[in-house]
Amino acid sequence: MDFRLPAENDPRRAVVRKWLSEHPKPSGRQLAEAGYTVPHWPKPWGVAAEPELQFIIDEEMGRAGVMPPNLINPVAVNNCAQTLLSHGTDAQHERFLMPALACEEIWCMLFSEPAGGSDLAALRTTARRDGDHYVVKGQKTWTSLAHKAQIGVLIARTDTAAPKHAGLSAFLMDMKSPGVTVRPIIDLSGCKNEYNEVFLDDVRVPADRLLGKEGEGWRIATSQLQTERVALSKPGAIWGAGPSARDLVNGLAVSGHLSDPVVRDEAAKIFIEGELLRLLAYRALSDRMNAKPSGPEGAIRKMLAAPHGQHIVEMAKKVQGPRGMIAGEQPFPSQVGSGKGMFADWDYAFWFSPAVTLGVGTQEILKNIVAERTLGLPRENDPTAKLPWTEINRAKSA
Amino acid sequence: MDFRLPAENDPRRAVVRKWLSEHPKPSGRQLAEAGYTVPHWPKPWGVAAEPELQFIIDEEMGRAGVMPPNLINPVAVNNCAQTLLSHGTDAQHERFLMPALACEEIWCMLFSEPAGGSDLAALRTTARRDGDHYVVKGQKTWTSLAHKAQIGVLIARTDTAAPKHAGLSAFLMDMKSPGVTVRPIIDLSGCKNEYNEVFLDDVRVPADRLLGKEGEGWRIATSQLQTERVALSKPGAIWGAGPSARDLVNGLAVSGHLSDPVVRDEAAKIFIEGELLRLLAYRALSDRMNAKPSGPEGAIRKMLAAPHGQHIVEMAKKVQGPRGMIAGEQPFPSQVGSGKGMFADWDYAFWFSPAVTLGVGTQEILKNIVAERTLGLPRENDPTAKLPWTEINRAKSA
Amino acid sequence: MNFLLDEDHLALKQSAAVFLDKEIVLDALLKPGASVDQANYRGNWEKIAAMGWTGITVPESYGGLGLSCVDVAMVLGEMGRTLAPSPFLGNLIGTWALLRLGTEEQKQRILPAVAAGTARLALAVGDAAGDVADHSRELGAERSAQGFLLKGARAFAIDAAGADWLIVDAHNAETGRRGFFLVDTKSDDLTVDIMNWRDLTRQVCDVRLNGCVGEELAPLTPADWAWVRDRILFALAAECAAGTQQILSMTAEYAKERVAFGKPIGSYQAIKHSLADMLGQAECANVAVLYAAWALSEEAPQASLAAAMAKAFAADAYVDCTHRSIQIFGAIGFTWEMKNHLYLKRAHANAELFGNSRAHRSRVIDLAQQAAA
Amino acid sequence: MNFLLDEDHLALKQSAAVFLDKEIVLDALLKPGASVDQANYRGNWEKIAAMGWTGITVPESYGGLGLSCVDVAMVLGEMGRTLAPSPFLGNLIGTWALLRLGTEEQKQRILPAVAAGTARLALAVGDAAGDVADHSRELGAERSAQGFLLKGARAFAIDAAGADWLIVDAHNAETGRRGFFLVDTKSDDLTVDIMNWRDLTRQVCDVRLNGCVGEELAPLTPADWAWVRDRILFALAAECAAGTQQILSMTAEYAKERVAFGKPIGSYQAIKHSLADMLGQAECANVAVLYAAWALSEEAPQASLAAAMAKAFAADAYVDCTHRSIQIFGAIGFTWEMKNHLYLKRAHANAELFGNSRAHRSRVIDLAQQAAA
Repeated sequence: MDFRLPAENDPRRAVVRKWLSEHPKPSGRQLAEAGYTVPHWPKPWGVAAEPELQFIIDEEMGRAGVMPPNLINPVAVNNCAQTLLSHGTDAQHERFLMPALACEEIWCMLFSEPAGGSDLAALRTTARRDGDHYVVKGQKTWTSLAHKAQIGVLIARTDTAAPKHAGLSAFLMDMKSPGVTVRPIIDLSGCKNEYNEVFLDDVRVPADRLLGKEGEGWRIATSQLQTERVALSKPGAIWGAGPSARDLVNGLAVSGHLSDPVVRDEAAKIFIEGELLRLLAYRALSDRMNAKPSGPEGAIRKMLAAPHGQHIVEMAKKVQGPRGMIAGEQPFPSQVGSGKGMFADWDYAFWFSPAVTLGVGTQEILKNIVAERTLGLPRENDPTAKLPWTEINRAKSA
Repeated sequence: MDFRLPAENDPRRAVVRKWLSEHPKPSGRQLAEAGYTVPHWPKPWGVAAEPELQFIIDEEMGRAGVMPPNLINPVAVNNCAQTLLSHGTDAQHERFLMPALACEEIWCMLFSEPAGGSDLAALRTTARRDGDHYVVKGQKTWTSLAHKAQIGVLIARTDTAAPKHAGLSAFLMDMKSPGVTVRPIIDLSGCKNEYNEVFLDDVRVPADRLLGKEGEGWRIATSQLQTERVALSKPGAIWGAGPSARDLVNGLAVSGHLSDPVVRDEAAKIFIEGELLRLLAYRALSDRMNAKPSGPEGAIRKMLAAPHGQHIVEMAKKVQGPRGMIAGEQPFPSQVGSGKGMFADWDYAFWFSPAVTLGVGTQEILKNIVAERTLGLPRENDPTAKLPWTEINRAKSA
Repeated sequence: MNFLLDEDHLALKQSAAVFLDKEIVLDALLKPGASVDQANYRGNWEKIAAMGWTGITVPESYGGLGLSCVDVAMVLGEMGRTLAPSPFLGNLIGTWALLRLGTEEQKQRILPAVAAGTARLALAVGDAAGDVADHSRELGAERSAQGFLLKGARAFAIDAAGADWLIVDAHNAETGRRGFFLVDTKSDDLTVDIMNWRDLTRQVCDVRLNGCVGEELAPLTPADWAWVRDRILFALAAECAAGTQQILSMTAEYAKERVAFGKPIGSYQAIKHSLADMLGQAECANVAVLYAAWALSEEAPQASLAAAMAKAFAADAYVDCTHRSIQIFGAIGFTWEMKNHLYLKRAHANAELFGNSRAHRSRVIDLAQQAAA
Repeated sequence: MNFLLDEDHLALKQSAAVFLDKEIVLDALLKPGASVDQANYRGNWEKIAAMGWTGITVPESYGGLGLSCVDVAMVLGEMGRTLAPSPFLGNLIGTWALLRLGTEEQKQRILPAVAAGTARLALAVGDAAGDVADHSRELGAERSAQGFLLKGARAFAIDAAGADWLIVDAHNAETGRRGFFLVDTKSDDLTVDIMNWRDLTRQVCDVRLNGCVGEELAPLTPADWAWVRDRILFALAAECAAGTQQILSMTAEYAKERVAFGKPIGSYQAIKHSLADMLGQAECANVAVLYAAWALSEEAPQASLAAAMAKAFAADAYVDCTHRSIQIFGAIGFTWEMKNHLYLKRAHANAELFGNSRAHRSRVIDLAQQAAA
């Protein structure tokens, strides 16, 4: 057992640094072609990097100021490219993979629907075969990056007579197709973040855009969500991004609040949680290094990380007093770091934070998953799981 | 609206004081005959007291140092006597009522069973008709006062083919009958409190001891439990008895802990909760005065009072530091009052406190009741509710 | 002893409910990009004035309704329930301040106009950090020929924009102590800006005084300020308790309708128990506010304690329940187009105004100890 | 970077588990009226000594196993899981103290006997309030012809009864500072009483010294005491983390078997979610302990921080999870005859020994700030 992270003089760093010095502002395609976009993939796509090398690549890219491709095109790089590789045809690989990894085509995931909520498989968007096309009708919501995306991974119902999980299929849909309308969702902070509603009015999707087989949609979608859960559990308050517990403690120290015993004790609890979450994240990396199956561990970390993140930003907001209710007002002097991106704004991160226990599985669903998969508790009964989908709908409207 | 409690010079006090001065150490029978045991009952049993007069009687008895009958014989006075009055025969009234109210016969309630838990109606004790007797076989647990009781209100299954709620009947069982064995339950503090296991081996109960009709057992039992819930929600930490939040604050003040800001803030939260629970209890009394139906309000107060009580004793234990782990060690100087009875011992109250969210309906069941009855949320589905009882058992053992 | 509301109170509450349900429409605030400008502050205020509530606490001798704090709780509760955007609260606070701190002449001059709805009062006592204790010297008063000249600033002044008279506290250079002053907002040496406040249903303002003239109020004792402060705390608590009850009702209704996995989400224990917890908080907040209302109406010895308890408890309950509400609504509850966030922001804002819950809890301990002694 | 345990560690853990599952029987403690006398302290200790664990941290040069804190975590974890009543912890703590604070001569004299299981050590540093900071003067040391004479008391000394040597801290009248002393328990001027401790699986003792002779240990620096203290905190945390995992497993199994309303109670969300929360705590406690074990083994700069975090987190987790366990078991879990209360009491006791979680959290803030600076 060894908790040390790869050292500064680790010889593996030299290779990465050399490449980055030769490519000071690498394009997405350069990164993808060098294998640094999905380093853990086998060649030619990646460099077959073991987790420590991945960690080194991430760190070195960060130092060189290179925006990581998995932040530019997260749905493609983190979630969907692997699925495309596993389930796609050769022609689909040829057409989609490199533009996705090179961040030349942004992807989005068309899964959640307004009526669905936690019951994702109950989705109502249909894809009806019509000659060599499918005709898609329905509405998606909470679609990250739909406003920037060229490609949408669509989950739609191709068989309405089958049980809800069985009737779904996945498609690689062109987001510029006629009939696709994207509307930003304004969250409670008043910001247009990256979420959208997507309206699908008789969108024609060529049949060769079917990903995998008809009926495999649920399996494809959920394997992607599981990847996402792991990716989302870093120590930053908002799904791994934004201020961390360390930032909070630094901020409270600089602003003089740590001398208040109540604040101090609360802050220490949050700091310890943050450190332990960091260790759990490293342990997950370590498990991958040791080729241990990952299991429901990502769900455990997200279950812990989401309220932890809320505590971080709530505590920062609380010490602001009434000034914290002024839009845009920050709790700490600007020298206190809080990462990059839109969640680096403490005030925005606070108002956004109710979402972290909602997005990508509510806290309730996560706790079910954790208890059922890790502890073997009985699964929540879903009386609609085996009904033909059409009958579920009839029961609801009755 | 008027939050004043009956004043010191309230004319109604004079009558009570006079009687108490004439009966300085009243026997149970004297209290019962004066109507002070169940003052809210009509004459001849009570004095038809409205709630304010009840409050006055309670206060004056407390001042005169008279142990209230509802603490001496709580099951009879608080829960069962009313049921006996409603459901009993004239002969049963004649035989049982006065000895119960006079505390000459202590009562207990034989309801909970080891295998039952929250699913009270699934109880397995059977009462088989045999001539002019019933023959009772089974085991009860958590029976308060069984070791002192002459009379046990037994809920047993007289019809095993009926659904679980429908097959139950209530009996007034003589606890001295052959076949009744009482064994104290030792709780985690190591104390014999007032709880017992009761083993019933072919106990013969005369048929004229049936209370109400066969099959009315569930209704009789649950109406008693509802009374109990109201009675249990006073501001003392342990089901209304023992130290209150005010005692806690006094203790923390005397012991110098209130100058610690963390303790101070926690203590203030608990103090406020305690005051609001006190107000809610008075409101319930006020509702009774105004003849408003009481509804699920008692369940709300118990839901709030149980964790409140745990917080009181946990906080006292916490400020003791490691000395609190020495058996019998008290947190505060002895001048800090904490009521009377066994729960006045802070240390014992702490170790007993896990039970307050378990007894008389677990916290989970109470929250279901509150949400379902007050907010109208859908009731928890019980798939065994309509099955014949014999089939439930078969399903379980399969 | 009678914890039930009298018929009069229930009738007042009922008429307020009917009026506000009809008049208060928040739709404009639920459009993206909306600000407090869309809240129809002025329109609502005119209708409220027509109800006669501008002088709700103004004694009848000055032309007002002369109602008690229990009555105020009825009206304010309904305003809190509907988030009614209007300067009702600011005017009410200003009225309490003038009633307790003004001279008889000042009251006779101003209160009849307030009661008639032709003049509006507001109180401005917060420093830049929102502190309302009496040691803030961010505003100073110096005696001059024209009266006291006020220089400095006050912040977090509820409904100061559009008020005709402001009551401010200032460090009186002459006495070295806190003094209260009446300022005519027509003065050129005064600017009032509406803050960029998260609670869009309320105007909270920055006030700058650049040497404008202030009229001294009556001499101040600590009990005078406590009298005003307790009423402000009660008023904020009354909004919180009613808002908590409202968000509970909205959320329970949603939980009955919204279906997941073939069942209403309200049948899942996680949701059900969270709603039960919310109900417990709502009940406690409600009784805390009524107790404070009664104690203030009666000028009972426990009035300060009751007001501090009510503000601390009800504000925390409101924050917690509005957060839970969004969790139970799920992602839709997190969008601008739903009302949930308006309640969430009101909850957070009320919790921070005039001292946070921890500060009041600390006072509760002191007050409880005094009462016990 | 490798967070997995090595084969050696896993093998040690496995052998400890097999041994303890076989040897530790708590049934006698579950009979009404049982006290720590029924815990089979002596019998268990003899078997543990036969395993060679008496000298687990004694360096090989003194005849011990010379194992690291990671190894200790394996053994202590299994002891914590099974609540194994024995003086293993007290002896381990005493050994650490002598290793760091003793002179070379003292170590050579005593440690081989400890390793061989023929002598036992214990540490006694708590004052009457359980404080282990260095300002307690309840025990004084004065130089005399025979050595230092120790007068006063120490409390909360783990496994002091039956130890052959005690290490105590005392106020050294000569230097005016804290000193550590070695005391032979055969002295007539020493009494050790087992306290009426709620945790029946452990002997925690009062020590009275009525002028008995103490042998001075090596001169002390603050870092020396910190070294010992950090290991004690880690050891208590290791018991807590393993106990948390064990109570989680017991409770999850019960929730699968116990049926209410026709379903296992583990299928109800309230129970299921509580178990998920327990699992999250168990995972965090476990990683906290392993991190502290590694940092202490490596004498890494973050060792004090890691030990403080582990004690604070794991103790709180243990208290919370043992309480939840009783709630999930229901009334039966509240009885003396079930094991739940033994875990509950161990949890509370460990949380209070050697500083409570809040005290360690306060240190965490300081240590984190120092690390960042």
